Amino acid sequence: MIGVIILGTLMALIVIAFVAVIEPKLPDAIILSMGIGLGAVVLFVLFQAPDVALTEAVIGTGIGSLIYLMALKHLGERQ
Amino acid sequence: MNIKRDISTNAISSFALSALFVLTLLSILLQHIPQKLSSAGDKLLEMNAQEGVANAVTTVVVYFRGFDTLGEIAVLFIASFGIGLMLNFQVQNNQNKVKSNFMLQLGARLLFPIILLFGVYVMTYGHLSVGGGFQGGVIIASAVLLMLVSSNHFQLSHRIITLLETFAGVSYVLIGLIGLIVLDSFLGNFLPHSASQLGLLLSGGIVPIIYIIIGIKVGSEMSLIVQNMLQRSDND
Amino acid sequence: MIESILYYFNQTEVIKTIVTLGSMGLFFVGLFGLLSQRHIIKVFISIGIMEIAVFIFFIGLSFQRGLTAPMLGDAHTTFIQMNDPIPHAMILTAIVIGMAVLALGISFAIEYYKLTGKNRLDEMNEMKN
Amino acid sequence: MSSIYFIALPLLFGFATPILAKFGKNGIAYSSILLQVALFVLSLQLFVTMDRSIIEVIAIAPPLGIGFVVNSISLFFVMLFTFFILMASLYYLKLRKLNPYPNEAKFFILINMLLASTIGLVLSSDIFNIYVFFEIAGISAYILSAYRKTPKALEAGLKYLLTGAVASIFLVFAIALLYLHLGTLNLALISQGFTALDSDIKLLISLFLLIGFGLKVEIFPLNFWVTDIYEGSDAFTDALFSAVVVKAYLFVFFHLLYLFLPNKEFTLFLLYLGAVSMLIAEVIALRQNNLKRIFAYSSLGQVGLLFVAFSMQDVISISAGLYILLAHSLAKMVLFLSLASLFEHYKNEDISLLKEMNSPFLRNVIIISMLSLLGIPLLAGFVGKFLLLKTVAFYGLFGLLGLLILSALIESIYYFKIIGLLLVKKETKEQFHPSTLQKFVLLVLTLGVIFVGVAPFAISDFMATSASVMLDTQGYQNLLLGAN
Repeated sequence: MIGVIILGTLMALIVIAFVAVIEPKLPDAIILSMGIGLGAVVLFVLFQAPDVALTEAVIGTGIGSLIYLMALKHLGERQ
Repeated sequence: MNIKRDISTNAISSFALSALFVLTLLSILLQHIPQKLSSAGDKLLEMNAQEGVANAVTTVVVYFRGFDTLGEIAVLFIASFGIGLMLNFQVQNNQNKVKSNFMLQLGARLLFPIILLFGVYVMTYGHLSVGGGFQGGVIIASAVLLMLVSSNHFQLSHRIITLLETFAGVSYVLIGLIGLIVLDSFLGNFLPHSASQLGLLLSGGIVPIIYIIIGIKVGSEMSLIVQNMLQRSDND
Repeated sequence: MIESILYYFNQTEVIKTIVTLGSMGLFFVGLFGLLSQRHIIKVFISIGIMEIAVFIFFIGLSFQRGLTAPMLGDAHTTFIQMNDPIPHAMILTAIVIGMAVLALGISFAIEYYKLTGKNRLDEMNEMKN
Repeated sequence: MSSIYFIALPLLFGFATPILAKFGKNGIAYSSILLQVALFVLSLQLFVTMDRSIIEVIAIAPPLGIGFVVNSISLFFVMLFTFFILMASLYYLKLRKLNPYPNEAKFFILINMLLASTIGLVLSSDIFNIYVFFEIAGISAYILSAYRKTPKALEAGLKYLLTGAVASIFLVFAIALLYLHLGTLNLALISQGFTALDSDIKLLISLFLLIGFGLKVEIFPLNFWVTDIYEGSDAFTDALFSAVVVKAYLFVFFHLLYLFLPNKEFTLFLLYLGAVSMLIAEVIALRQNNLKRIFAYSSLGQVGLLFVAFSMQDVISISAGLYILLAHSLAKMVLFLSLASLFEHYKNEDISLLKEMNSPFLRNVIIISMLSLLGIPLLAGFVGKFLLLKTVAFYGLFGLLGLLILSALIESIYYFKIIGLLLVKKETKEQFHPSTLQKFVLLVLTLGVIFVGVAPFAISDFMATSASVMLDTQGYQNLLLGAN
C-alpha cells in the first residue's frame, strides 16, 4: 500500500512543481509551491519521520508562504 | 516576436541541459541504490537508551550533534539580523492599513492563546514526543503573525523580544561552556540523566532545557522576522 | 492481481527506486526552473524545489520498510527496530537553514526592487560590463 | 586552553550585543576588538604549546559525535584568520562613516561570525558540521556584501546569495550520498570507507563537492559571478573575502579532496583547471577599468595558481601553496584596505583614481604589495611561486610550466600599468593621509610581506610540517579513530 501512495504523491508533486515553475501568473505559482511543501510533509510522514514532517509543515510551508506572499506584495506581479 | 523566440530557445536549451544532467545522475544513482548498513545512527540509538529521552531525534539534535544546532541558531540569528538591517525598522504608521473587522479580530483573539499554548506544548514536550524547540518556536511566531495581521494596534515590544533573544542565546552558549569546564566537552550533558527518569518533564539532563532555550530563541527571532516583513509593507 | 501489484510496490527495493526516480524528477524540475526562469520569485521557488527534492531523496532512501519512527510510544518501549535518526536531524537543520537563506534573499530582493524597480535576474546590470 | 573558544566566544559576543550596546557608544566596537585580540593571543598560545595533533571533543567522542582537530595546518589557518580579522577590525574603526546605519557598530557582529565560521570550517572533523559552518560563513558574507544598501551592493548580495544557495544544495546532496553509502559523517571513517565505494559514486560525490565548493572558491567555470560581487561590495569587504573567506573554503575543499580522492585523473583535471582559470582571469583583467574588478580578476588568477599548487599533492608544492596563500592574503589585504580609504576620500573607483590620488604612504604600500603579488625576489610572493615552478619543472610538466609563465607575464603587464599610473607626478598639492591607526595596520601587513620575503626560512620548517600533515590522511584517520 505504502509504495503506491509514495508513487502517487511523488508523481503529483512533480506535476505540481512543473506547473509552479512554468506558470506565468505569480500568485498561482506561489500557491502551487505551498502545495509542494504539503506534499513533502505527506511523504515525510510516510517515511516515518514525524519530526521532519512537523518542521517542514511549520517552517517550510508556514513561514515560507508568508515570505513568498510578502515578496509577491513588494516585488510586483510584472513577469 | 524576437524576444518570444529568445525565451523559447532559452527554455528548450535549459530543459535539455537539466534533463541531460539529471539523466546522468539517475543512471548512476539507480545502479547503486544504497543498502541498509550499520550506520552511526544505530549506535546513537543504542546510546540513546541511557539518556532518558523518548524522542531519539531530539537527543541527536540537541545533544549528540548539538554543535550543529548551535550553528543553526547562529544562522537564524544572523539572518534575522540581516533582514532587520535590510527592511529598516521604522516607526509604524497605520495610515494605509486596511482596518480589520470585528469578527476577524475576535477570532484572532480567541485563537491566539490556543496557538500559543500549542507552541509551548510542542516546545516543552520535545524530548518526549514529536516536536521541539524549532517547531514550537515557529508556532509561537505564527501566533504572533496572526495577531499582527488581524489586530489594528498589536505591536510587539521590541525591547522584551530583544531581551528574550539575548537571554536565550547567551544562556545556550554558557551551558555549553559549563559542559566544557565540568566534563571537558563543549555542550556535554553535565546534569544527571538516566533511563529511569524517562517520562518526567525534566528527564534527560540538559536536553529539555536546551530545547526550551532554543524554542525561546527561535520564537523571538522568527517573530522579529515576521514583524519586519509585515512592517515593511506598512511603510510603503 | 491487485494484491500482487501492491506486494510488488511494498518491497523496500522498489520503494527506494521509486523515491530515487521521483526525487530526481523533482530535482530536474527545480534545475529547469533555475535555468529557464528569470523572475526573482520564480528563481527562489525553483531553488526551494531542488532543496525539497534532495530532502526527500535523503529521507526516503534512509527509510527502511517495517521500522518505526525513532521515538518511544505506547507499544514501543525500546530503541530497536527504528529508523535512523541522524538523517532526520540533518534534514531538520537543513530545512531551517534553507528558510533563513530564503528570507534573507527575499529581503535583499525587496530592497533592490524598491531602489531600482527591477525584479528579474536578466535585468540586473548595475555593474558595467 | 581549548580551541572551542574560537567558536563559542564570537557566538557569545554576537548573541550578547544588546547588552554590550548598553556600555556607551563604542561598547560593541571595543569589546569586539578586545575579543579578537584575546582570540589571537589564544591562537599564539596554542601554537607555542602544541607538541602534537589533538582532538577536542564536543558533546560525545568523535566517530559518533563532532570533534575539532587541532594540528599544525589547521592552526596555521586559525592564526592567519584571527590575525587578518583583527587587522581588518582595527582598520574598520576609522572607516565607519561609510555606512548608512545609526548603530553601525553592529557590523562587528558580521565580522565575528565570519571569524567563528571560517575557523569552524578549518577545525571541524565532521562533514555535516562543515556544512553548517559553510552556511554561517556564506550568510555573513551575503550580508557583508549587501551591507551598504546601494543598488550595486544589493545586486552583489543577491547574486552571491543565489549562487550560495545552489552551492549548498549540491553540498547537502554530496553529504546525503556519503551518509547513505557509508553510514557515517565522520571524516576519518568516510576517508577509510571511500576507497571501497564504486567508482561512479565516488566520481559523483567528488563532482558535487567540486560544484558546491567550486562556486565558493571561485574556480574557473563556476566563477562567472565573482567579479560582480567584488565590484558591488565595498573594498573593505573585498579584503575580507579575498584574504579570509575564499581561503577557508579552499582549504576545506582540498582537505576533503585529500581525504577522499576519487582517482588520479581527477587531480590532473583540477591541475589544468587551475592553470586555465589563471590564464583566463589574467587575460580578462587586462581589459578592465574598475580597480575592484581588476583586483578581483587578479584574485581569481591567484586562486587558479593555488589550485595548481594544491593539486600536485607533493609536500613541496603544498608548502609552496601555503606560501602563496599567505603572501596573497597579506598583499590583497593591504591593497583592498588602502583602496577602501582612497575610495572613501576621492569618491572614484576607476583606474583614473591612481593618477588623481596623492598619498605617498598609500602609494608605497600599494606598490610593495603589488610587486609581491608579481613575485619579485625579496618579497613574500616570490618564495611560493619559485618553489611551485621548481616542483612543476621537477615533475616534467612543461606545458603547465609554460601556461604559468605566460599568465605571470600577462599579469605583469597590467600590474606595471597600474604601478606606472601610481608613479605619475601628481597635479594636486594636497596630500591625503589615512589615520594613524590605519597607517599602523597597513604598516604591519606590509612588514609581513617584506619579512616573509626576506626571511622565508624562518617559517619554512613550520610550512613543511603543515604541508606534510595536510597530506597525511593516514595520520588524520589514526588521530580521529584512535581516540576512542
